[in-house]
Amino acid sequence: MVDGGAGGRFARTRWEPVAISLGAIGLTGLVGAVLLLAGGFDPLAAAAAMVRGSVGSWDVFVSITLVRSVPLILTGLAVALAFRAGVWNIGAEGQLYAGAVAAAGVGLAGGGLPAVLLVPAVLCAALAAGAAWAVLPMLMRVRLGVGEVITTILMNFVGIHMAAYMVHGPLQESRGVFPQTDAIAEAARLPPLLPGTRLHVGFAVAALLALGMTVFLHRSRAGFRIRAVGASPEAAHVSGRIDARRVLVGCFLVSGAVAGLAGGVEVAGVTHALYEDLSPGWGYTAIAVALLAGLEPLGVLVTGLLFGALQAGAGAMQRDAGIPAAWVGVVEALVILAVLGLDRLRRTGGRVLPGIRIGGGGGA
Amino acid sequence: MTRPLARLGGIERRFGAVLALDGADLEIRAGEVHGVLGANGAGKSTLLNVLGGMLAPDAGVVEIEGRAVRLGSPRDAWALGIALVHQHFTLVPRLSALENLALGAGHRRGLAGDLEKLMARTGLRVPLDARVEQLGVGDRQRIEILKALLRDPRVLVLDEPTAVLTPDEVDGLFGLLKELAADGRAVVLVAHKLDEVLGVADRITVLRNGRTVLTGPSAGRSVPELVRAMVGGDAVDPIALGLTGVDAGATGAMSRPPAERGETTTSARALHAGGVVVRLRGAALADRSGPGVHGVDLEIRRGEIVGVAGVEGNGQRALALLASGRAVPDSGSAELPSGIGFIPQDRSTEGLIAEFDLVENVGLALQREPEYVRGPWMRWDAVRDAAERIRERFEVAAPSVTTLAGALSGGNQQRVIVGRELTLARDFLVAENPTRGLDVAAAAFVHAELRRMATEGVGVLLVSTDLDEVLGLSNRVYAIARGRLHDVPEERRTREGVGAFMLGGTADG
Amino acid sequence: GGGDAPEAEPTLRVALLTSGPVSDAGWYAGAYEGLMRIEQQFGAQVSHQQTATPAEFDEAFIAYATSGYDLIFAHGNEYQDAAIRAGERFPELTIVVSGGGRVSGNVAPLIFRLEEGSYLAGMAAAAMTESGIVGMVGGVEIPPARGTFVAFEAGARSVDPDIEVLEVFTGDWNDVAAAKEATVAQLSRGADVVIHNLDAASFAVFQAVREARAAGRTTWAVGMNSDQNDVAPDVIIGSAVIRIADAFVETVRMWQAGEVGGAAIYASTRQDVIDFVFNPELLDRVPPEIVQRVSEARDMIRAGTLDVPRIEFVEGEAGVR
Amino acid sequence: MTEAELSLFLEASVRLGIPLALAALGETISERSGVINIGLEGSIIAGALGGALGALAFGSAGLGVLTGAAAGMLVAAVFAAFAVGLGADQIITGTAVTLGGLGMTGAVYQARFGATGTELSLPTLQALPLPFLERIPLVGSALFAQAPTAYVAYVLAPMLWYWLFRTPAGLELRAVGEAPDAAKAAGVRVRRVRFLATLVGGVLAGVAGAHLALAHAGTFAENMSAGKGFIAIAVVVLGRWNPLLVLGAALFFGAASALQFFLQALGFDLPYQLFLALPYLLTLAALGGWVGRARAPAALAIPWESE
Ligand SMILES: Nc1ncnc2c1ncn2[C@@H]1O[C@H](COP(=O)(O)OP(=O)(O)OP(=O)(O)O)[C@@H](O)[C@H]1O
Ligand SMILES: Nc1ncnc2c1ncn2[C@@H]1O[C@H](COP(=O)(O)OP(=O)(O)OP(=O)(O)O)[C@@H](O)[C@H]1O
Ligand SMILES: [Mg+2]
Ligand SMILES: [Mg+2]
Repeated sequence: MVDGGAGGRFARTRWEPVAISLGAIGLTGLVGAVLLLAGGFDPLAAAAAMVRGSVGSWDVFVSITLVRSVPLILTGLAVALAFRAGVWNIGAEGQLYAGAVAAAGVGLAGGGLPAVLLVPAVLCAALAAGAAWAVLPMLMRVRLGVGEVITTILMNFVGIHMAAYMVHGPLQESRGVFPQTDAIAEAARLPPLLPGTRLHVGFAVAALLALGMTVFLHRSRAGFRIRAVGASPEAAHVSGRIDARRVLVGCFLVSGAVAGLAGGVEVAGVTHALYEDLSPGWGYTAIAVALLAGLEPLGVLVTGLLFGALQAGAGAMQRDAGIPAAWVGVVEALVILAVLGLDRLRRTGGRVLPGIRIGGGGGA
Repeated sequence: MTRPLARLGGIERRFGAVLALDGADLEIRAGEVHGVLGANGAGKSTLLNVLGGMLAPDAGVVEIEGRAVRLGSPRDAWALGIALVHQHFTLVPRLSALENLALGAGHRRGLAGDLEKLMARTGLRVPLDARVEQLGVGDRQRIEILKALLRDPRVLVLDEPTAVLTPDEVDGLFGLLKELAADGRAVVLVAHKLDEVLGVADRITVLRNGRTVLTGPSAGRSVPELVRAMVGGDAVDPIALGLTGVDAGATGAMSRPPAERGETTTSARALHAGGVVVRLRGAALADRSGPGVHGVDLEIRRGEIVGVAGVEGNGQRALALLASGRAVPDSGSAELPSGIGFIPQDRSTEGLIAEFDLVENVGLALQREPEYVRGPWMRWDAVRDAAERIRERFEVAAPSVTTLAGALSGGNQQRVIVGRELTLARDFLVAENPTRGLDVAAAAFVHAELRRMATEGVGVLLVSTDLDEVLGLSNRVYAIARGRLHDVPEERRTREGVGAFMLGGTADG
Repeated sequence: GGGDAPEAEPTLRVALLTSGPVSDAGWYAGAYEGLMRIEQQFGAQVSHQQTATPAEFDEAFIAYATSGYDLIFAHGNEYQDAAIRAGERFPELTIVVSGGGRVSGNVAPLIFRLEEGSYLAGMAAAAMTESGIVGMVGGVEIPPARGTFVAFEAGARSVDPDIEVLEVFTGDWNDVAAAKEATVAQLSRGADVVIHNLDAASFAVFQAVREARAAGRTTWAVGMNSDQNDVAPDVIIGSAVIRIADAFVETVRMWQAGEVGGAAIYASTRQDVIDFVFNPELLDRVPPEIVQRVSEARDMIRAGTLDVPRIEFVEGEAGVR
Repeated sequence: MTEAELSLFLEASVRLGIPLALAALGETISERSGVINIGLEGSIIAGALGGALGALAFGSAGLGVLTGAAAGMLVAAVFAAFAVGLGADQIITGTAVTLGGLGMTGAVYQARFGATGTELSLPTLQALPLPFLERIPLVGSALFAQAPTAYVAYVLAPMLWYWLFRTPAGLELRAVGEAPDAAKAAGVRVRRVRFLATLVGGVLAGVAGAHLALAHAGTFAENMSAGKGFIAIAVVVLGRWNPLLVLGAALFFGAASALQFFLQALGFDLPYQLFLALPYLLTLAALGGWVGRARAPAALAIPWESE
């Protein structure tokens, strides 16, 4: 057992998420097969395509699955950190868009700069923008006691429309024709992690962040205080003399920043320009990613990869097995439900998945 | 009465690793008050929860009037005339007292009317329209009891109902229980104050480690005998037993000499020379739930135990928060030392984090101590050692230090907190109802520890609703009423005397 | 799925990318029909993927290219950048980007001159309006959509120079509630003929017009993208149609003749890909001379003697003419 | 705006508010029992498709609403089986159910009408003006010349309010949402209550979806629910978990949404994306302004296990 206090409500070995995920895939296979047959599709072909398209070859795994998992891992980490502190930040989606807009802005403006300066600048801009997008809900929580679940959801919609406005207005491509920005400067783009693949250093950033966050949460005093406040603000204050409000504010902003980073990394690492509909709802999927990982950062790395593989395989299901996109949503849902089901059945006493505590509402 | 009204036989119940009940028996006859005794964690609540339909036993039989029954839910129990008053409150904080009483009472006309009658008859009065979250523990306990009585039960089961009631209320309640028994019902009562139990119970049952070790008439039984049955050893702490009028210093052979330092019987008075360690001047603090405190002038010297007696909800909370440095005074000043320990009254929500293990719960307080951190990092190894020490010295009944705090019985939870806070209390210790819900041995142990701290020159502020505790331990005594402290002069330090001071200022019962 | 045709000569492999469901009975559905026709007529092996995000664009191109597809229809301007990237990486591959704006050796925009259809629609609308106000409800404001509205306006003015034209964008091709309210708002501003440039949400436009009709007003709608005349035969006077499937089939022919790449492909009334078709059930309500003028105008456009205003957005071509 | 325009604006507000109101009223019930159903979106889209198919099959929009309600309930039952029955995390379950709901409806729609869909035109719910009431100046036509489903919402709000706050059953439901263990100790069947409350939420979400398809659009389109499930959840908070206020909040949000189209139609030349963000900004303002410390049910979203 690495860390003395790692136990508590989230005590679980690092590999449990993997085990659960594997079992879940099997279970999903069954239900999914039945449904697909009913829909008149060939489950075996679908499964084969799924595997081929996610882990079929080293190149596919690296260039598609890993690339897909980056925003999921980053937003998942953002959500995990917030939830650990009892901050129910459902706003990763909006914060992601804010980060993407900022990254695109800096990436376009900073044309002259060398990569060593511009890349960090782009990522910092994304972090700052993500945090900024969390400020309003944070203030409403600590000053007015308005629960952040709803305010962050609302900020998501605002963020999406804000990004849309940007690509139609201030940041629109120089020809002023299409709803997108110009390509950001070469020097602003994330270098490839493995040359010859699409995998960019953003993945390394995400992995290191997950590692660092695990150590931080379980080994550092600040991390322990965060967990304490998340588990019981009263006890944290009375027995730990911890200033719950400071922890809450800090985690809210950092969570927003990390979600913003996800957007920045996506723009600087993959799309190299800002478009409408940049995210298919990563910010929401992230909640499932984080909770399935038991809010353990390293677990998020695993579940993020699982979802990345899932989505990569989904694309292949359409291309190679002719399964319509609608069905893909069904399959993804099945996987999540199967993971949940297994998790509950495997569990003997003591929740493994923490219940997100919206109850009690605002009062910081 | 030959045939028992209710009988539980060979009940077993396991919680994960813990075997809470290991073939316990309980036999309840009509017309009796039946006392159930046992150390913390003995299985009393578990057994009564089985009788109340809250818990399904893993094995064993439940018979009502000789008929084997299955109690799948509280509803089943009520149907058979069994009503349970839980040890831990089972009220909905944001609903009014009336709504809580109506809950589960089903469609019922004139509920308020019935309640008025009931309150009049039993003398248990509660403000029906107040939201429960705004009420003190006393009121909450009364609501719980009324809730049970509303069902007009044949078997009334009360799990530690007296802990938070004033002496008068306790007497009132016991009178009521006797009446109920008198008209052919049965009452099952759990309490840790053996003299209380012996006073009211016709028969008793003693549990130890989930087994019934003694059962029979209470007549002619002595406290030490019961203690021996409960804990095996013979811990006799007059204060904890509620034998009144004891002198703090002299008596009180402790359950066990504190580990490292040898036996110490030095009276705390010896150290009166000690310098002032805490100074509150005109301190005031508002408090949402309760009157708060105002104009508090209080000096505590090293080596003395200052007791504050009072009826629940007269500002004890605010006083404790001020003195422990958890809150800064709205007005006035508070000079506090650095090494403060605080034993809060609400162990489950304020003292411990249920889903953290013991190591983490110890770390919760120690993380402010330099020796348990290195730079930004926690020294978990050191914390773990501290937790181990506490577990051994304070005899916490937990499989290991990685047990979740939530899985401990109330008594054992309290031991963890006391152990933890004593290590912090280098200069000053605030103890808020430190023995509430503790069994005799545990209470005796806590009292001994408080005394030891004093003798080592630590100033102690003991805030308690337990008069015997305050009188028995304190060098100086205050009564708190409506948020004001009243110094109780030497000659008035008796149950009656202090009681007068307490009630003198109090508004609510 | 891709049914393998007998391996006489290497089978043609064609893929389609859409960023919306092909079940919209409109813009995307037309493309999917095209793909199916290609499968039948050329015995091609075909495949379709609905992409959700820009991140998937590159993925899809790479996946199709590496599994040996020859021709990819990317049905929307949003694909253009990824198409150029893929085109550079896979020289063998040919990509046709519907409504795209960027050209390279093996990437060609497929531009539908829907303006020509909506110009004719504008003429019809001007003839039908009594209030002298016509409305336009759009989804996302992109050049092709703006273009159709510009042309619609011009067509209307060619009949009634001082006609008033209202314009609203809902920001979503498929949000029926938004489309409905936008239409109601315009009807309430006095518009009595409404044209749309929407996807599935277009049904809500017709619904709103129907309800206004039920409330006693004489109101009309104009179909767009596909022949929607029988969706609401009671209110749609006609539809400006794109025969996407025809255009795709024609494009494959051009590709086989090695004529695709390096320049934009224009599909217009000339190839009959674009047209305006009156709703036969309401033909009697339309002034005959307008039917006449519309068909004359169509011929002039075909002949190139009538110049329909449009928004150019392909690289190298000037802005609005 | 002229008075005519104002009343038209009010009509639009109500039209846009009604589906939200229906879904939010249902969600109010399930949240009061401690269950937050993020899967609401799935129930709404299922209700839309169910409504469309039913209306086609029976040739009656009225019956369509019933089938829509059934479809919404079906989706909610899946959610409840996991979130209530298995005690799985409600947020994850909801996410999955939304994904699955959107996917399954698309799949069924394509299976029924072919891959490229079809130009459905359905029997629609005609507006049903109420005599006299409709003539009330300004608000009359806005409130009382609506589709029948609107009146369902009007009637339901006060009924649910009374049921929640004035009946023993309502008391039990609130107790379950505040303190399930206490409720159980008081003999309330916690799981059953939560299960049924969730189903009720699904039924109303289904009706909301049917309203979208049959009263609003007169057709079905994939993803036509367009995020209304999330907005409905926000509306519940804005309405402080009180059915009457929730109805008001839904209409408020409807007005905020209607505003954008009128400002556009009135020719205000702001980028429309800003108009689109308007409702959410106004809601944020409202939350900050008056909702203040409205507290969610204490046990909201916390899985509950007996013993
Ligand atoms: N929900 C639970 N989960 C795990 N262990 C439990 C639970 N409830 C009780 N236990 C364990 O069962 C044993 C008996 O607990 P119980 O509460 O019945 O003791 P008790 O006699 O009531 O103690 P006390 O006098 O402190 O109330 C204890 O060891 C306790 O740790
Ligand atoms: N896994 C499940 N799947 C579907 N429905 C369920 C499931 N579990 C419970 N239910 C529904 O909830 C109702 C009550 O379930 P159950 O009796 O287990 O809990 P409860 O009695 O309400 O709570 P308690 O056990 O605390 O009294 C069942 O009758 C059933 O309708
Ligand atoms: Mg007990
Ligand atoms: Mg049950």
